[in-house]
Amino acid sequence: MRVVVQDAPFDPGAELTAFSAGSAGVGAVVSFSGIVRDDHGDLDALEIEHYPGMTERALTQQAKTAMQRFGLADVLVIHRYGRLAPDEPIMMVATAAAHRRAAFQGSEFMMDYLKSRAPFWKKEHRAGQTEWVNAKLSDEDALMRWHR
Amino acid sequence: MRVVVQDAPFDPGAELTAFSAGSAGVGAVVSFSGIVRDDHGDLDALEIEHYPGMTERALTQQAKTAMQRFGLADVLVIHRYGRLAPDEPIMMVATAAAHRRAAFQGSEFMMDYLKSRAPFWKKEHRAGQTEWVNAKLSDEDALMRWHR
Amino acid sequence: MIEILYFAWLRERIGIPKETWMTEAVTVADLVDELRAREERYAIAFEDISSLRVALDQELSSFDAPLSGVREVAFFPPMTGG
Amino acid sequence: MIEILYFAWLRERIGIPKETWMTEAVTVADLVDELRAREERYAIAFEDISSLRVALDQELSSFDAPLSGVREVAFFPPMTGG
Repeated sequence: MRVVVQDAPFDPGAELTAFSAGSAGVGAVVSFSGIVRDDHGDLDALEIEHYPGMTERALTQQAKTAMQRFGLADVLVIHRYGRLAPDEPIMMVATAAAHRRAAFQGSEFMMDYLKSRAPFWKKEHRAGQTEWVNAKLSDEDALMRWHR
Repeated sequence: MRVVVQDAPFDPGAELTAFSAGSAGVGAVVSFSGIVRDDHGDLDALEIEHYPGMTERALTQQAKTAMQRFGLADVLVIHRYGRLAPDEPIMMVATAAAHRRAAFQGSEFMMDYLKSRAPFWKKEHRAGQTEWVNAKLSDEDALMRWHR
Repeated sequence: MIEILYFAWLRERIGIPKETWMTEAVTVADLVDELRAREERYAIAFEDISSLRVALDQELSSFDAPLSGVREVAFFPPMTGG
Repeated sequence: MIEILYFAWLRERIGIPKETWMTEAVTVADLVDELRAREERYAIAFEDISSLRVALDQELSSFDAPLSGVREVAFFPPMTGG
């Protein structure tokens, strides 16, 4: 299990290669990467604030929960903070398991959690203006489906 | 959209990097890779037979269906045939979309399809013996959930 | 004249990957009956068609489908890709 | 004495990322009342606590939770990671 919170850029493909190499014996690896989108062509940067200490703690705890709940062989979480440009990767999650269903579910579970329970906040910079991104109700709903 | 059926090995991480670079403007990329498992420590090789012509055709058709159904920006499918060693990647699927749910669903849909509708057959080589892998009822069930 | 292809254990049981066959069969099931009548290895291979799948001109189809206009018929066990 | 942390727009409205505060508050809600009474920027920032979240010693918690034994309280808007 590996949880990384960093301001430096990273390459999801290279991380996937390293993660897979470290997961001998598994049959299925799923990865998710989230990328800075510029829907209106006017985004200068996405700024990500986080809560040092709590972030690592919360992500580690959730990765452990995912490992146990879905019987995963391994979990990787990388999340950036600081100032990011459009098309840069923001974060990635990868899960390794014997079978595909567990790997998919583990990654979706991690993502739904990350979106609304890990202490990150996004601020958009557009044409000299800044605006905090609002939490989406749909993200809260997505998380609720895991509560049995 | 890219569909590749090949006997040569491939690196899912490198393919993910190339796929992501080609998908500017998307917010979410999901990848799945399937790897040769050796559960009992006695697998010499996994042999994969396919139906040249129909394979490419079936995968391309399904990738188009996935693009449309889930509003994907891009889909990648790579599937090997021939003789593979334990821990070698068998295949991968990657999907790019604006949001995570579509990217996850697109990849799961492609995988469920691939497992029981694309013309591939696996044969296990163990200690000089060979055995064709039986189709799993659970794979058929997995596919059925997409039939609305 | 149609081209018939066999895959996986069906190919192994019949002993060839493909052959050309002159047929009067109206449906896939009729063609299977013709093949079964040829030789025992066909009769054995096609004993239980519920464990087999068929593709007509590279599209998955069913055993009651008509053969009219079809050039390539493929028989194989359930697929195990991915 | 507890450490209070603010994040995102809450941090910007209050104007500082953290501060140490001497409190007699029994619950988080009591602490919020104390802060609101200090200065208008606090009153405005904490106007609607339904739009805020709280963590006690780096664990998500709720506004009716007791503060006893807590060293670090963090207030912030709903999270938007991923």
